[in-house]
Amino acid sequence: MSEVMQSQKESNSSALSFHTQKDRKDLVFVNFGPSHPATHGTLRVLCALDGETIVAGIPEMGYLHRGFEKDCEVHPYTQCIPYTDRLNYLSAIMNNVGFCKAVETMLNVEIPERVITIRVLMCELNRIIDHLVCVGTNLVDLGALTNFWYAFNPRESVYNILEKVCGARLTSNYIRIGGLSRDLYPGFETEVEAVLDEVMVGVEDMEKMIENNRIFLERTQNIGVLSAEDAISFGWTGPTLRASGVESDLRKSEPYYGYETYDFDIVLGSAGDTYDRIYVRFYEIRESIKIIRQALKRLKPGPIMTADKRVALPPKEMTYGNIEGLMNHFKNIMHGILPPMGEIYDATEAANGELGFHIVSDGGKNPYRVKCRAPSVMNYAAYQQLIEGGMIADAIAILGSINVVAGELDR
Amino acid sequence: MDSELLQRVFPLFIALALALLIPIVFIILSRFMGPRTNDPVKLSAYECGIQSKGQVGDARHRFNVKFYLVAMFFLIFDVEVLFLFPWAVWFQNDILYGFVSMLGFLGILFFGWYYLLKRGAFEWE
Amino acid sequence: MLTNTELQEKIKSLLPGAVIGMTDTYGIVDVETNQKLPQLIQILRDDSSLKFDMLLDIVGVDYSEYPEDKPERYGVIYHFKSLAHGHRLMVRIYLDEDEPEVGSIHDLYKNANWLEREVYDQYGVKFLNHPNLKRLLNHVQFVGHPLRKDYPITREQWLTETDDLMDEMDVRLREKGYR
Amino acid sequence: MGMNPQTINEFPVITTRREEVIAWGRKNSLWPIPFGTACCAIEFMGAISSVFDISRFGAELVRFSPRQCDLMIVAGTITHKMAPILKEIYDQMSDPKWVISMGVCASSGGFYQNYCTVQGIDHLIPVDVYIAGCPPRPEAVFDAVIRLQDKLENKVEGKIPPAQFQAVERRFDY
Repeated sequence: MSEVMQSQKESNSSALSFHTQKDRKDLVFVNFGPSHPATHGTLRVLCALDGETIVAGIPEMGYLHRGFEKDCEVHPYTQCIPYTDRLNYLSAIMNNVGFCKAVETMLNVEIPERVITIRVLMCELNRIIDHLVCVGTNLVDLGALTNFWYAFNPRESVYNILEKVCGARLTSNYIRIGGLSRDLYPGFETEVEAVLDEVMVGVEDMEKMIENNRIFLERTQNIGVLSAEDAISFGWTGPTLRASGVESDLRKSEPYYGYETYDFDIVLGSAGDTYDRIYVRFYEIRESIKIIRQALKRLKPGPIMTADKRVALPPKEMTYGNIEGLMNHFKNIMHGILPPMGEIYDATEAANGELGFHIVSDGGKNPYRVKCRAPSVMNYAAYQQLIEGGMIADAIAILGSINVVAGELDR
Repeated sequence: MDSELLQRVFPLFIALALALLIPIVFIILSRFMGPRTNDPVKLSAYECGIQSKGQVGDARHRFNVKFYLVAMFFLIFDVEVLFLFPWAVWFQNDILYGFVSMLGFLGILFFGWYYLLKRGAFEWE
Repeated sequence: MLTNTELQEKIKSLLPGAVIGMTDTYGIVDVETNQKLPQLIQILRDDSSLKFDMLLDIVGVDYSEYPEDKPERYGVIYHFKSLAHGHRLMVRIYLDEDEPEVGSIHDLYKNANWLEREVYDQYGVKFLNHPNLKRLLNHVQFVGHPLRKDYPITREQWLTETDDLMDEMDVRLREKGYR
Repeated sequence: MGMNPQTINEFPVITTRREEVIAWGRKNSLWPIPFGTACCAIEFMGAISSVFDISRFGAELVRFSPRQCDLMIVAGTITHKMAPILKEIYDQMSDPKWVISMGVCASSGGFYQNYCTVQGIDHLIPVDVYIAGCPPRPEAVFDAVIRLQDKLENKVEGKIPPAQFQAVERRFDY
């Protein structure tokens, strides 16, 4: 009986699929365009739809190309830092750290212990809010609107802290070459502890909402699967690559800023589908909270700027006290920071993956060429292969899970 | 129509009149009060901001038959639920008779549903 | 994890005549090659002891105003990383001024397609037998290549009509078997 | 709104003009289409979320189709590639429509003075209220919505600068 039913099913499904030979006239061309709730404003895909399935999709980018690289060539190094804020504007401090670390390595500048701990702490805090926004908006695109507020409320409290520390909520511009722009405010540790608990409450609320929610599971499990080889070939790094099961994290493979002394582990997915990419981010938030708690214990009072004269401004009494301080102050301000001539490529583990800066310096005040290696470009390059064959509703779920941030995508 | 029956049904007529009146009033009001500029760009299809010069498809196409079938299935089972409402209101008066009659009605539709399930009409591929 | 010196010897011996120079910029081996670049990258990727399986980035640089004189005006730098062994590599090639072109590696790495389009868009470097060498970041009616040093930063160019991408769509549909 | 307290309890009627009733109705239901492209869009999402709630000013429902909106909030940098799209969507919005330019990038191009950024969206569409800040705090967005509501009711004494300070129609010199 079942064979008959089975064979009928084949004939039935073929009977159901009406067009046997492929004909272009049956396709509907739709612009899943730049101004669309799910494309975060600046991504566009021209889709050829056969019914609901996307037969062919042409992604397009460049709608937020603001000329970051050309602007960096006409500004001195210190003034390039605010431009790096606007690359991945969900986690601005990570871009600052990426840029300043590259320049400091070029200048071979020794940065004090407290600055390293604060940088690690701030990077992990920014990784949390980046993941919160990514998962929050991804679930909103899937229709789970309450998660938007579960994700955004703890994020607002993190923003309160960031605003107290560096004066701006989103574009913090907090890191300087050789140190920090200002020190932490007193009472910072207790507030961070309170916020971490709030983040954990938000994350657990979100997980309770979607854990065995059939709609969520149906719409994300083995949707937009990318195998490990394809992920590597697309140059994927960060949570999306780890969701495909490849263990690659710069904080472990090429540790910087003492990451090898912190104990945290890498979160790995197995199937490389949208479900894994969302859950990898949930668990990475837990790992980041572990790191922040350890970093808080290591915070010791100390200088927040390196003593290296080529980079740091002398203290005020030196500037007004003697002529050497005044000359040093004058030279740093007027001639800026002069890294030696040469090229460098330095990478850090940002929220979306490996954020690398290739800086070419001609010894002058302005960088000769700055190229930002943005993980979002690689994530979006794989988008065509991910959506073709799937339904248009899956394309929205996949786009949310690869977290394409337009600022660093189009630079 | 004796007055007693009219008495009971009259609120229904009021509701019906209101239901007709309100949309018509709004349409007339908006025609006079709302400012209106009908230039061709404004009336063009919304393609997420891309100027669609006709080559982006309109929806008049031969579609896969499964969409039509799903609409039919929904119609059948939605009407079935519709009949449950008056039955649920009246159900308290005579429980045994009500239950048996609805059992017959639901049973017939259950066979239809089971046939569709086994026929694989609900798989969406 | 090969150390840099072993890496350098290994690469020198890979493809005779392909490697021109070898330097070490801040801890990453920097190999300069000539037009044999695609074959060299093919070997670098498939060689078991090297196994550079990830193309991180393709960076274009215009060396026209660089104080230290470089062999040619345009430089294209490829960044590689080997996930298996963990070492990194920079492969660079200098291209002359009037028609800079180099072989495309879009069939070796899947993200190379877009990265090469971006370098073409910003610097005008042509990548031979690239399937779809179009602008990536700037709009279709943009004239010139903005990141060149001789392009003034404030020269704006307006776009009157967005690209409808139908040409790329036709190619893609033909690949999928639609007439 | 003619409403003197003596007569109010005998015969509770408020006498007013048609425009004021319409303005009062529009003011409290400005449905925004968030034309968000960059960092300001993230800050606008913060303004929508429950901590700073934009729905306190009637701008509750964020619609993404231009047919159902009457207020366009341009949040983020508008590049030359995005300019025709912004113009297209503004034209497709149903009348009456207003525009709030959120953030410095939308108002004047911000610190992206280069080949690919539109130096202010008033080159493309008429703007009613500009918000400074990069990105502006959510309170600044609410101040702009309130300022737009006053402009709707023509209660604008002192808020809109006199004629000689208003922006002269810009001439393109490309």
